[in-house]
Amino acid sequence: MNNDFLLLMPMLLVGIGGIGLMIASTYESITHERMAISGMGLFGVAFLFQLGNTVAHPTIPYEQVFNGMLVVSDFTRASGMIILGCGLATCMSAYTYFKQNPFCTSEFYSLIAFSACGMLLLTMAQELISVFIALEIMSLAIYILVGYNRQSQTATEAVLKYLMLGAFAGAFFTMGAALIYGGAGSTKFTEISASISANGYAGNAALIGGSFLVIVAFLFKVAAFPFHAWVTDVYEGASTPITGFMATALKTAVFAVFANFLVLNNGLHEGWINGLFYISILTMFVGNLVAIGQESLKRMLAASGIVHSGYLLIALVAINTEQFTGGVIAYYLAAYSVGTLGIFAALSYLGGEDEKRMNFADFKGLAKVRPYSAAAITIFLLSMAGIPPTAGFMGKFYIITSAISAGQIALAVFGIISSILSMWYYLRLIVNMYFHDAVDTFETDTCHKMAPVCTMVLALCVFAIGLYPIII
Amino acid sequence: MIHSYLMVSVILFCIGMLGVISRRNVFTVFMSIELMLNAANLAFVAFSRLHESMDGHVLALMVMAVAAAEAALALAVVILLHKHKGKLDTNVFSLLKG
Amino acid sequence: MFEHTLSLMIFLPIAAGLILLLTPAGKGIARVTGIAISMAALILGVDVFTKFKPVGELQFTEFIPWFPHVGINYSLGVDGISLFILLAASVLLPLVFLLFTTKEKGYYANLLIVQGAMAGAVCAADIILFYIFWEIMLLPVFFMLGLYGGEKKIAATLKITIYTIAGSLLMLAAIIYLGVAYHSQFGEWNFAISKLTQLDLNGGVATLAFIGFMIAFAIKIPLFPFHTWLPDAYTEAPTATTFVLSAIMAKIGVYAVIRMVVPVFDEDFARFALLLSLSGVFGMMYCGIAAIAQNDIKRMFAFSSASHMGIIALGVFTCNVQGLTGSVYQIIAHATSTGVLFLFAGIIEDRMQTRKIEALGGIAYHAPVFALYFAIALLASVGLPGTSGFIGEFLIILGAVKFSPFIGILAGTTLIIGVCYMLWMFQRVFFEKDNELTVTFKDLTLKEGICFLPVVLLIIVMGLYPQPFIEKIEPAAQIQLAHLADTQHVQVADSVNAQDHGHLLELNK
Amino acid sequence: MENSATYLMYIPLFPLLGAVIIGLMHVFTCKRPIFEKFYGIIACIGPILSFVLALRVFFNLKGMPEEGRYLIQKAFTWFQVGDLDVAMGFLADPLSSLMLLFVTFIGSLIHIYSIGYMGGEKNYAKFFAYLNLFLGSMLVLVLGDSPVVMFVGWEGVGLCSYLLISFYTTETENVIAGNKAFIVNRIGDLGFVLGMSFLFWAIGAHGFDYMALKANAHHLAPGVALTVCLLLFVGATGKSAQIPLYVWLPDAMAGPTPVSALIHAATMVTAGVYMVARFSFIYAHVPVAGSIVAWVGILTALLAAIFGMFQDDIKKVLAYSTVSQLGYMFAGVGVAAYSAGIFHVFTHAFFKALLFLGAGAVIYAMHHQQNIWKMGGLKKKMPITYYTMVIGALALAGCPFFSGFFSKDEILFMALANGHWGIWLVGVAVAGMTAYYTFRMIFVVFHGEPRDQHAYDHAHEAPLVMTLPLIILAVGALFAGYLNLPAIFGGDQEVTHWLAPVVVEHHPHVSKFVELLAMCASIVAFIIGIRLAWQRFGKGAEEPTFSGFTEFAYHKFYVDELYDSVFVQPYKRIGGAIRNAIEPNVTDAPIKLVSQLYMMVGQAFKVFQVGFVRVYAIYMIVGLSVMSLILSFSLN
Amino acid sequence: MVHLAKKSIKKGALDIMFADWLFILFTVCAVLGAAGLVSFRHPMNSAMSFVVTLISLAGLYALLSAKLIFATQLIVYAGAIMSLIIFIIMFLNIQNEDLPVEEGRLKNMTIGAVLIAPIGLFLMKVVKQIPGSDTVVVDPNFGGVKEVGQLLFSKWLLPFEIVSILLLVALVGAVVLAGKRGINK
Repeated sequence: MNNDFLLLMPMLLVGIGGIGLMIASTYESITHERMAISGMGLFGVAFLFQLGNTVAHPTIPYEQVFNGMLVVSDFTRASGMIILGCGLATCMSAYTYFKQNPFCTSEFYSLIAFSACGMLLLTMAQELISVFIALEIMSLAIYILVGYNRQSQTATEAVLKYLMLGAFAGAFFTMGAALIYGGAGSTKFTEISASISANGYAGNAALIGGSFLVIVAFLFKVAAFPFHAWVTDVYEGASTPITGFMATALKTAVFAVFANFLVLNNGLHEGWINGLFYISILTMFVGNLVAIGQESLKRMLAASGIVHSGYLLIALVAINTEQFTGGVIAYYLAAYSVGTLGIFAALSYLGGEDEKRMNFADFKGLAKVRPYSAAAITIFLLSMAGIPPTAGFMGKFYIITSAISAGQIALAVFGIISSILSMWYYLRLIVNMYFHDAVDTFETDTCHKMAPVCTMVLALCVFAIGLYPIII
Repeated sequence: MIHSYLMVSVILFCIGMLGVISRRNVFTVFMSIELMLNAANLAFVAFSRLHESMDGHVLALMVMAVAAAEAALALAVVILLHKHKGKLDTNVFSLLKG
Repeated sequence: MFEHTLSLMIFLPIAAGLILLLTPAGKGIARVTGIAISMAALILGVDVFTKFKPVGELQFTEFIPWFPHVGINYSLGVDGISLFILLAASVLLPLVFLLFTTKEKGYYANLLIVQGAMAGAVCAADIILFYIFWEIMLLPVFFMLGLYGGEKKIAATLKITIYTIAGSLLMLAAIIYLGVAYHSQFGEWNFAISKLTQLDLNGGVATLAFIGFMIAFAIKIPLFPFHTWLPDAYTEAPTATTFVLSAIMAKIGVYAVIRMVVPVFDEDFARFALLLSLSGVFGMMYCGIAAIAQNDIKRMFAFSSASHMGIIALGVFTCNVQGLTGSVYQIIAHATSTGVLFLFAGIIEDRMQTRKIEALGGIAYHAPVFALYFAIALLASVGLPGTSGFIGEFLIILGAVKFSPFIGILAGTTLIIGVCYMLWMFQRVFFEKDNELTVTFKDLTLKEGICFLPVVLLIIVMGLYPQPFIEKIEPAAQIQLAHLADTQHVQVADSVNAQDHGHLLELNK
Repeated sequence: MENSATYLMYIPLFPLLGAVIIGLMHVFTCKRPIFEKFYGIIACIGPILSFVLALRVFFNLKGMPEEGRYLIQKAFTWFQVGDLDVAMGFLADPLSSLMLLFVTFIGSLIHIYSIGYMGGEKNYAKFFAYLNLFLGSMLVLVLGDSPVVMFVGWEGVGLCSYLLISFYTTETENVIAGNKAFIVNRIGDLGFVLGMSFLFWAIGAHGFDYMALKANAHHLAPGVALTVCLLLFVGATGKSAQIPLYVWLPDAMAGPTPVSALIHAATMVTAGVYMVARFSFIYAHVPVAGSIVAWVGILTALLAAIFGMFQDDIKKVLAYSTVSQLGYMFAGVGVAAYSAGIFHVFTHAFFKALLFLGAGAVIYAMHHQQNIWKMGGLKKKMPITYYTMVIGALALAGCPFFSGFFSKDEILFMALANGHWGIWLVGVAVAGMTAYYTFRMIFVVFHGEPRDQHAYDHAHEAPLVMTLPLIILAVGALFAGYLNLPAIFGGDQEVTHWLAPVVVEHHPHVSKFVELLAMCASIVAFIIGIRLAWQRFGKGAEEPTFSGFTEFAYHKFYVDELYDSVFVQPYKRIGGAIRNAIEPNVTDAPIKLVSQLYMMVGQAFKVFQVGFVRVYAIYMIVGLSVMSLILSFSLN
Repeated sequence: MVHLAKKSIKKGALDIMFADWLFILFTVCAVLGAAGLVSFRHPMNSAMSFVVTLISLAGLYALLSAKLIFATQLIVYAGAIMSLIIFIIMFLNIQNEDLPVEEGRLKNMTIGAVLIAPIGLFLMKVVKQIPGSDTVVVDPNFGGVKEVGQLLFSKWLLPFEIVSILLLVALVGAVVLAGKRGINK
């Protein structure tokens, strides 16, 4: 049991830390700067703990805790590290962001901690209702964070849309869980798997229907087609650090649980290969189509997030349920997260007061005024576009390798075509930043270097991950 | 006989969906979602009866808790919306689009 | 000189470029750094050249495991084919630093990075490593074109970038397919080019992969229907970028075909060789004819360059050692002739502020040295015997005639087409009456004259005494073709039998 | 290695070095000319040294046994790829040594002449650099031991021809004439290169020099041999201005007159004949090819003679006569009378150079007036020029016992002897026409009354440096024919015997009667021609007007215009079409279309992001419905 | 339903027949309540209608021997949550003009029904294919507070624990979003 708790320590740390922060926030005297620092410390410690765990117990594939409701594997640990890293970076960007957009209250950081706690649970959860609750912890915290700026109509609208559709999707999840419970007699992954092995999957209508609804809920959370429409609006309405957080950490957590769910039985995975095949293709293409016409960076990034979900779905189609390590998915998520978070961190401080700079046109000539920021953004964009030697390239490389290894040549080709389609809107920002003359002076609150530092560190991470990918 | 309970559950679930997609009133929409959760709960309990295991009951309890939390949050959002626009129409909120 | 000469040649410029970009260095420092680093690379290149033994295998190899679990390694090496592209880059780039004194820091830094990346691409012995450098190569071009280009630079930048990235992504898919195929055939992951040549590829997917590769390279070279990015990019780009693009980067496309496509996809290559060579030869004719109608001197050279690339590519597609050797030789010759012509066009643009051919005239009377240099480069470019251009062109035509007499005859028209537009341009720019604009034309300064002298001499030396170069190229060319040897015979016989000259080959047995 | 001769390479090297030295000196001093006077002298050194070496070669060869009469120098391996092994090698055998001799001899003379002719010209040095470069290239062409090395010289002389034709670069027409020459030559070169390629793949694997090729020539299949012969002949028509590629030569007269004499009369244009003779070992295999060559040659001779009769420009008259004479030479080599052809090359070099230099002297005297209808009566003013030119004209017209008579007659006789009586007939007619137009020119220029009094008053005899070469050449034009005196006149055909080891020909035995008859026919034609010319122009005549056929001929059958509208204009128009229509609308169109479509679809897709949350829910439901439908079907 | 009822009659057990009648009653109430929920214009009416559904559902839980759930449904759902909702509706003092004008409500619902039909049919099909068991009698303790409680605190400890975090988040959320620091900051 000792060992188990050690493995869960990061999650517990974040959960308890979140409660602590919440309590601390009741004191008026504690400013949000201190809260931000504490949040960073919390995530930092948890991250290091997770890292230590990974290094110290590298070979334990499955460690069951809490009656088999939670499982720790290399994959969950890697996802956990990504989530904790995202939390850390978000705290750092938020620190600077709230200097220019003063609507922060101290609860902000506790909510981030709670949502991270939910995400960590989600990665490890091996039981549908635990998944549901973890999903809701995460989602509720994110809903609140999205609508945090109460004065802003757009933020309110975003939270309305997100909450309404999220709850709608949650309802599908519960119905799906119910049907799976009906079909398999249990909601625990191991028992579902055993039931499928014993009775088969194809003939079990309740399992098919149940897994359908559960997967729909997951697809909603990762904004796959046709459940993608909310994502641009919500990303645009949310404040920038939060957008970054939900674009990365949330996606990581959901993909982790999605993968865990799909690999629980070969029959289940096989049954969904065809469906996911089409969904991933449609997701990539629809994401690109949405992204092309966007003028706002956040919306473009939201749409590109849809495309990246499509790539990850390729990986899900291509996973081998027998020898699943999740390395490909975790790596891609890490690469994607670093890139996306980096841009959002940069936007957090470049956006200025009331996020006045959010459109492509607003960033004309950035390179002439702030060359380092422009360079960092360029690196992130190149990583997202998959240009070597960035992390995004290796991510794409692994995805396509896994697709071709699994015999999904068509999927690989569609993935490539989709990246060609996506090139324009990534390059467009680079072109705007570099090849136009500056009209804006890009003055920002320069005393608080936290977000710039975060941006630079992430830019380095892009190369670090790209050149030395630690595949678990 | 469990089938009939399940069918009731499905019917309620569908009515809930219908409420979500056909109504613009925020309250109605949220209550429709609650209805869907209840439908799921009914399914849990029915299956629990089918399998003669009480796990379903526990699951239903959990769902209720989640529903409660969600409802609390939803109501908070409704209040926020009302403060902004004084309306409960979801269509009023379409600043973000394109 | 050092144990890791090649690595040094790759990473010294890249590191210097990055450092320049990251530090607030002035343009003076940037230029001096550029000169120093490119000179260092030149010295290293000469060192490699002198120590290079005329055998076909890779030399100066370096090997460091990188991602062993997927078989990607940091592995370098040069053979006779890559050696000369490497050398062309090292010899020609110092020129750029020496000649263009007023550019910004980023310009020099990007040039350094592109130099390193190009060296990397030609030295890479691992296909993924190659791909990485291949893509890195594009980025400095993107920035140089977009930042320092002409009026329509952004459109041209986007066009070239998206075009080439689209191609290379298809290549990436094909590369991965190769890796996966190797894994399934030999049970281990490996992306070393030499290993991939052992693959037994057949079936539709292999053909698709072949097409993926070929599209990427066809765009880079560019082969006929994929050339449309070239005139815009070459015209809008600043001189040095055009120079780099035409003199070296386009050649890496051909190099890649020789290095990867020919030995790996032997069957598909032999199958498509006829089509590809038609594309090469047609592109040569098409671009050559298009060149004559251009008003803009740079755009004319752009089409001329595309035309030459068609013939260079054709040399590869002829599947015989003469064609292939000629192709590699022509690569160097073209780098020294057309590449230098682009620099000259840049000089004209700098001094006259125009590139319109009509606006010029009579430059020869005011700048005899310049005219002499220009004429030598021009004659090499039209393949006059005694200059470097002839050897390559002759070998290619020779190879093409063996491959298919029909294509050989079409290829021969390059002798006529090239000379038409070049002479007409020369007439209108250097001869005829001078005007108010061109009377002010200053001849090359002493420094410029000395800078260009080695290249101009090289053109002549390579025309008169090519054997030291060819003896290094030929063994490597033989090795690249070794895989093709069996399939090639059948294919060529097929293609020739339709002609009247089928017995030519029988005689040759 | 008894046949190796390490000095061969110096023969072309001397003029080439001269070219480099003069060229560099010129480039660096052209702004402030300081060595102007010396350039001419420096330039003459190279050719004279080469001539001396050529003599040495000749005597070396002469001292060798007839079968082994060749000298070889392989300077270095030029390039070697696979089976292709090309050395930078030089070969001196009777054929090339003969060429060497007169090329260097006439070359030297013309260099000397040029010192006078070009005196005071701008770019004096450049001229000599080009001239030296030309001579060097020509010597490479002659000495090259393999087709590839020959091709180096071949293209080199083409380049120099271009440079010298467009020597007065400020005049657009001259440059265009130069371009025309280069491009038309290039068309021929295409044939040469392809011919070489075919030849290599057929028999070149065991050595690609002439010795090896000759040794392996019997392996050639007839079809291949024919192809190779015809392709090589295409090369020859380009360089030697035969139908259909003769059009550049008359325009080439835009260059300075010494150039016309040296390049476009005496040496370069005969390279094609030399090449056919060089490849006689292949042509001998395929008589069909020879016939084609001969017919093309004789038709060219006819056509050019027709054109020559109506020209106004003194140099154009000579140019067409050159084309015509070249036609004879091809007729000669075509009917396998290689030695006769080469012999005509040899004699032609003397008298045509003489005529050109004479014409140059006239032009020089008339201050660059070239229209013969502006001259007249110059006999009194320029006696030396007049008499030397008359000698040249007689030689050209085939007056008995002048050099041209022997060589031309030999060709015609061989044609007849080998059964090509059609060629003979045309040849005789052309001989008459030659006499007509040559003397038309002489009479109009030198006889009668001056037509332009002002110019006439200022006319004067050329300086010694120009007249001396005229006199030397006149001597040559008189007596060169006796080197190959046919047996019928008691000679023993020295040249034919000299060339016998190299060229593959056979001498049919024909009766003396036929030979005499043929000779008589030529003489009759000559007399008719010269008499007609005297009747019309002997007493001075006004510029004629043309109508009907004569006008057609005056305009050279509109061949230039035809070529322009069939080849040049369409070429430019296609280029323009590519630039204006195809590039933007066809090749670039798909790209533009794709990018526009891309943007359009992107914009259109924004419609779906309506911003109403209910609509988003409907999307979800629609998606779910579709998936449910699919799943329903899969659930039995 | 009738078919089911007949089947029960055949079994001959009176209470079972009675249970069937109850089932029908609750079902009808639940469905009617749900229909009211989605069709009433004023949210107050919808809410009241929803309460009917919730109570009927409680009845159905009872019929399924889920005693604890029956109680919780009444107390938590019908009691607490619905009170909250109604309270908020009243608190916002919604006037008629605040409500969205939904003139094409019927049309919308028809179209919606058509869209939903495939999902509903699919779920029906799924439900039909579930292997039914006709076990009528269960352990009397089934669904009792103690039994469920034991399960909750042993096997289902983790979800139970994390629900607390969920509620905490909801709490914080309500404070943040609708707390007194409000919009006028």
